[in-house]
Amino acid sequence: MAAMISIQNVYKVFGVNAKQGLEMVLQSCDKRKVLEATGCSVGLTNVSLDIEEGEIFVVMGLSGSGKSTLIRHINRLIEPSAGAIKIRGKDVLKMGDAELRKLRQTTVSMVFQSFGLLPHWNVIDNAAYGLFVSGLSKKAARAQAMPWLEKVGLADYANKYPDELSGGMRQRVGLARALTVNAEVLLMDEAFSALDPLIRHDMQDLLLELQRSLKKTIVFVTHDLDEAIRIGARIAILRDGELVQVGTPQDILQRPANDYVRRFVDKRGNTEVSQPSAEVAHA
Amino acid sequence: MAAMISIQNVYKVFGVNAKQGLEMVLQSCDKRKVLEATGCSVGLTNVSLDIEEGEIFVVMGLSGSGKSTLIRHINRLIEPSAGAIKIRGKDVLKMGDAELRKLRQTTVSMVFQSFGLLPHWNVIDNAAYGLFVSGLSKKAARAQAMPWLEKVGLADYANKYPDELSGGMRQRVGLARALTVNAEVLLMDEAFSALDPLIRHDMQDLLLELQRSLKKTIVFVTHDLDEAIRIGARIAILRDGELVQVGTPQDILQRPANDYVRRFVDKRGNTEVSQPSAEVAHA
Amino acid sequence: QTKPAWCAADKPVKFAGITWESGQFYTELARFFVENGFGCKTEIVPGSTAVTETALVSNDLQVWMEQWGGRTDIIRKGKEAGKVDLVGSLLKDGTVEGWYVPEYVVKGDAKRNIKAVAPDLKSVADLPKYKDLFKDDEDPSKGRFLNCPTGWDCEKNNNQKMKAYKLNATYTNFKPGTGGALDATIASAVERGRPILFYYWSPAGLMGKYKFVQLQEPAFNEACWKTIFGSTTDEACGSATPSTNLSVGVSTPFKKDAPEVIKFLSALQMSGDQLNPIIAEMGEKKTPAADMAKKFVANNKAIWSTWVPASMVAQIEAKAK
Amino acid sequence: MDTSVFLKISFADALNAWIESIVVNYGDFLHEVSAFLLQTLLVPIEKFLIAAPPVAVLAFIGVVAWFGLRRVGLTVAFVASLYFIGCLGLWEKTMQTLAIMLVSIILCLIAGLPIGILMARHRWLSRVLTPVLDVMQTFPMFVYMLPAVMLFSIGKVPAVIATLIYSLPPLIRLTELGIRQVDAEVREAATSFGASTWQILLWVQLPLARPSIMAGINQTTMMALAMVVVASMIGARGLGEDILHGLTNLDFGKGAHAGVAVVILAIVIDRISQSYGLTARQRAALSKKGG
Amino acid sequence: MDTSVFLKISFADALNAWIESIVVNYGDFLHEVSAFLLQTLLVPIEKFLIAAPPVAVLAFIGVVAWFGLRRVGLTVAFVASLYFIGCLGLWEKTMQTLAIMLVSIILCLIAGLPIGILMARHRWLSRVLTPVLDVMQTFPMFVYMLPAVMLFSIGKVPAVIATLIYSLPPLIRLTELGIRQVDAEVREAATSFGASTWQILLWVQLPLARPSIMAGINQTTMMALAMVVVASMIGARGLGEDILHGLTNLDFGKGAHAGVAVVILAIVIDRISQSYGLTARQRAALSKKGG
Ligand SMILES: Nc1ncnc2c1ncn2[C@@H]1O[C@H](COP(=O)(O)OP(=O)(O)OP(=O)(O)O)[C@@H](O)[C@H]1O
Ligand SMILES: Nc1ncnc2c1ncn2[C@@H]1O[C@H](COP(=O)(O)OP(=O)(O)OP(=O)(O)O)[C@@H](O)[C@H]1O
Ligand SMILES: [Mg+2]
Ligand SMILES: [Mg+2]
Repeated sequence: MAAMISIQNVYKVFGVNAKQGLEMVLQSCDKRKVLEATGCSVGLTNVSLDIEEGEIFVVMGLSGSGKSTLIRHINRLIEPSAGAIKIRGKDVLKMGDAELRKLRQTTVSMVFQSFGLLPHWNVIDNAAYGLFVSGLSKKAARAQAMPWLEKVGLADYANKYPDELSGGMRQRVGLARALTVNAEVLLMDEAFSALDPLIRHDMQDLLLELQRSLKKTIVFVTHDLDEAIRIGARIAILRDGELVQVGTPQDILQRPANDYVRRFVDKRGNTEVSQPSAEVAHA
Repeated sequence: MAAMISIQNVYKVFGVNAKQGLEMVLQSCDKRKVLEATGCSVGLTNVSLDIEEGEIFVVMGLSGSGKSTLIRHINRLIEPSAGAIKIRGKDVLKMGDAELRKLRQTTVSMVFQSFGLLPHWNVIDNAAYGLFVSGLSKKAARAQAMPWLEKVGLADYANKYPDELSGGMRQRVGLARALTVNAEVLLMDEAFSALDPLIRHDMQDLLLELQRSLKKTIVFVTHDLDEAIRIGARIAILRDGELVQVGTPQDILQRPANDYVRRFVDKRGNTEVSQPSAEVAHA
Repeated sequence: QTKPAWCAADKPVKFAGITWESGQFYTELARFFVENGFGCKTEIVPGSTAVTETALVSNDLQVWMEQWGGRTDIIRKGKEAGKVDLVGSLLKDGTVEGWYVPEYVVKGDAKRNIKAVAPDLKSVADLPKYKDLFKDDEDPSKGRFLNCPTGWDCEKNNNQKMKAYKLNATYTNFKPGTGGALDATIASAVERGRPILFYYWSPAGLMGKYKFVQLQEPAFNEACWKTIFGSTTDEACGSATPSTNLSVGVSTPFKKDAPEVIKFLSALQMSGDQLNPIIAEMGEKKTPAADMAKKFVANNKAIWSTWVPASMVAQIEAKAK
Repeated sequence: MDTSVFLKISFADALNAWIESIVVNYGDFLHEVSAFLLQTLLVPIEKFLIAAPPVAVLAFIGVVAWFGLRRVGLTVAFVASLYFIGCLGLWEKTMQTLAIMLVSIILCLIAGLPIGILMARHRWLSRVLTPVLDVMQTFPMFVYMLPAVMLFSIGKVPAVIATLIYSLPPLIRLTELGIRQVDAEVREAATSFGASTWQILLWVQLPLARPSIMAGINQTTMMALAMVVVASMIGARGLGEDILHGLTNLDFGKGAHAGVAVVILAIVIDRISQSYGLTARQRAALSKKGG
Repeated sequence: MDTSVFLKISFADALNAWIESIVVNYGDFLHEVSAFLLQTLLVPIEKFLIAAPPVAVLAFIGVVAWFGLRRVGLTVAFVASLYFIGCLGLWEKTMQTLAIMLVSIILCLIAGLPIGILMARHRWLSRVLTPVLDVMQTFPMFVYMLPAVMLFSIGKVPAVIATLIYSLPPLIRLTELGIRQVDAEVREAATSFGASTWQILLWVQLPLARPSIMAGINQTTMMALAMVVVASMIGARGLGEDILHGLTNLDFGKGAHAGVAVVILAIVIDRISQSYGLTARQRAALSKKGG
């Protein structure tokens, strides 16, 4: 059986001179050089990945290493500069408009790093948005969204507007919105980053529960190694758009592929002071 | 000597019927009741705090518990419904326009949870914004901002615009902007939430260094208990707008004031599954 | 030849810019003499009729050629207040105003293959019979009479005539708003060979361009005219519009300071036969009015030499070459 | 000034000849179209407004205003101002003007919104149509007014055409602007749930472009009402007649009466249409404030 | 229709008497003011434009356009269109119109931006001025045209006044709209660094309101150019004269020549002014694309 999500040799270069940039990348120039020479940011470099059905797949990496770019490719919010993306063996890039809409409505839903709520809709309507889209009546959609709002602890705020919420509350509205549609694949881009440890823990439980009982496939971007280890079946680590290592938490912790990964996982509970690393200086 | 920042019996109620809401709060109705009865969100309830010069003061609490609201009061981005805020003994609420501007330019600078970058300015100009405001020439300001951009690892992106950056990169621009002005007080609202462990660690070091060498006073909102313990001299814990406990990390860890705090700090490294708590369900 | 006091004070003589052809011609003709004969500086100030008339009353303009005996209230009020005066008589036989239909409506036009649709239409009294011919699109049960532009004296006169000729039951009194709209409607009908009933006047460019037939009205009658002109009575009785004097409007201060020019303007007169070909040429060949005026002066010394002092004739003649 | 550097070009005669040939060849047909529009659309609306008892019209407008505004005070003020127009003796003319304006504004909405939306969606269309809008707004209507009369007969039809040409562009432009300004992140998130183009349009783009679109509707209303006099210049009955009359007879008073009526009409139409553009949230805030 | 429900009210006579008294009492003074403005502002600009050799004017406009647009093709196209106006024999009249339009548009900018900014800042001012703007846009200028001529004498000054009254409102409205739409979070962050009202205005509000303000400038330009004919109706020389002439003599061709000149002028002024409103970023993107 084909993997649920299969990403094959994907490249992404942003910018006006993207073509030129891509050529440099293909000649394996590094991200920084490309930026200097063409003004293009390299998002992804030759990334290939298979994500199986029902697994929670965690993506980690430095800030700016291409995690959001990668996850956005899966539902084709970004067109790759080169490469192919397949969901259940179907090439997402070759889908027509209707097919792509269908995919997004039923198969893949997403939580955005910057929330992406509709500012003119109140919380319950935002949460029900995906159901509205799929053609459910307003009333039915709201009724279906309400339990999820309760799950994320925002039932009392159903009639408030996004600008009346705190950052973490907005994030939870985005979470509820993605969960309501009951899609098979969940793309979660730092979906818990604005949450406190208590709620975060509950949300992690919720995810694990979903994955266990409903066999959801979840692609989860996070910066929190504890979180990654707790929920991730496999963890991928990106660096400057390149995939550095993919493996079980065990693998990653015990057999880091290189120094970069080692330092990444070393930070766990590590509290001694260190000098800014070369990596950081031009991430 | 007076405390650097002194917050005295501050209440904040949001909404059209704020007056009515405040009355209910003063009669010690709880947040949820007020919301149901008046549609007002309670931001803060009778919060009093003293923050000393040169200390890193960490604020924690559930999502929506009033952390951002509290920190925004310090530089009077929000007017309290009741109470007083003093910086070095001076009442911020009684300041005239010019005095308040002076305070914000030189004494207090802030990193926003939602970044608040100027979308039409590039990274270096955003970083230099505070210096522009204080009247420095464009050239001088940019020159002064550049080292800070380097410190946060974005020197290569100086000419990019915010919409060309990843979430964490935007956050670091906000960080650089706040650091460039070299203010005595830094208000940091989940300033590291979008950063990966490596960069985050470096940034924590940077803060500690600043505090040590330049005696900066830092008010730091975070959800990461490790972070709080690592950098905080004292930690305050909020719940539904009320201050539940203030103390050294030691205090908090070993002598939690109540069950809520205990559960908050318990989560540290705790990976067993638990049911969503009552707290969470209507935070 | 001494300059008039007005011009000696170095003030320009400002003429109202008239937009129709005969008016433009008269204006340029007068300017030619005022500049070359009397040595004044002149200017033409454009504007809509109401605006330039208002400016004449307040002496912002000095000369308004081709005034239709005070067609509008502005000049009449100004005259009553002593701020303007009307002098001269530009057209020998005066003006003609009346109700018209295109010639082909009555006689047909063999060349364009148009049959005469109303061979018996002679006078306004025949109109009720032909109401379907002049059908009003907005109210197809009636005919349409195209009145004079809104607000002019002729519009009010025609309102009364509608009553006098008892046409209100069979015709709508359609006000075209502006002269241009009236012209366009007539031109469109004529180009398409359609019947149309309208008010018009002469001298006018359109009169030379197309052939119209004037409908007979009861002969001019002083008593009845009083029920038409300046009246709103319901008991109007019919009367043709009397011929009016085509005069020159001048501001009082100018009149006082340039009597020589006033004398010239009072003498300036042409006959319809002289004027009509000029208008026709302007319309067809789009010759600028100034060129036409110069050409006229060059070729018609006999006519204009009576307008100016003898001492000026040679000088004018020289400038016209 | 020496203008000898310029070549001599003129298309005036060719244009005149061309228009004449159009009049000759298509004039009859267009006159019939025009008569048809008159009979089926413009005249019935006008007749209805004039025939209805003023009290009924006032009451109807009051109800419409109240549903939009939900403020008693404003509604009363609007009805009172319209009553005031009646007191000036201009009721019938106002209804004539109102008929033309309603038709024009509604046609503007029907045409303007979709065009603006399409222009926001397709850059090439925007490139092609922007100069057309420029021409519509600046090519002086006094030039095409008379050809329009020759083609469509004098009266209401060319008046509506001229009003449309002149007052449509601001709505189109501001609709396009509003939609283009919609936050890309919100739009992306909305797309990610598989929304169709229509859903995105109705749920995201139009609501978020609302302030801009409402400004466009406001400008279109204002421009249309500013055309009242021009409409009367080509034979449309209504308030413009009185203004032309006042103009040629130095009777500002009469013109001012009609002018005041136009302004009242403009403000009432604008405020009512704007009120129907309020969001649920704004409406709730309003009804909480004003009792 | 029964209009007996209406009381009889008329302020016409009172108004006429009032205007007359104003003319008698202040007419001379205002005429002098008007003459002063003419002599110091309008006439010199016009004289300069007319006296300058057309080639110099064309070259100057070309340079200005190039600095704004940075596109050779467009610049050439604009200069060529202006040259084309000269070929139509309308150079002098175009310069006369240009003089009035430049003055009007610049005065609009000087007045409109600050008023719009203040209206965005103060709700009460917005409440007070919005109806005034409505009146400015819809009260028919044909009503106040004659009083204006009586007060300020015939010619350029009342023409500029009428143009200002009519074309100022869109700029004010869209400036207000743009500033009100600025994201509250960005504004808050900008404030938090102690920026003064001016700094917020210049660095945050105006740049972020830019698209809306530029649309306002565009509309103001369009409206001003749409007033060319009216300006000539009240005695300003220029392209409007030819249009009026075409109107009374059924000579569309002549009117169309002038109309084309007006459109070209409008587009050139608009595109150049818009190009100076581009951001550094847009400019960079442009110069990368178009060589
Ligand atoms: N502008 C506002 N209007 C109405 N309510 C508000 C507003 N800002 C905050 N609130 C309310 O105040 C309460 C506290 O919000 P605050 O942003 O301070 O939370 P927080 O502790 O920062 O949460 P988070 O960790 O999610 O950022 C919340 O209930 C929120 O709904
Ligand atoms: N729209 C865009 N235009 C230009 N460059 C972009 C764009 N989006 C992303 N990039 C660039 O692509 C690279 C990867 O960005 P991405 O958002 O995927 O990072 P990330 O791993 O999600 O980082 P973070 O943890 O900070 O969110 C960055 O260098 C960024 O500057
Ligand atoms: Mg990201
Ligand atoms: Mg917060």
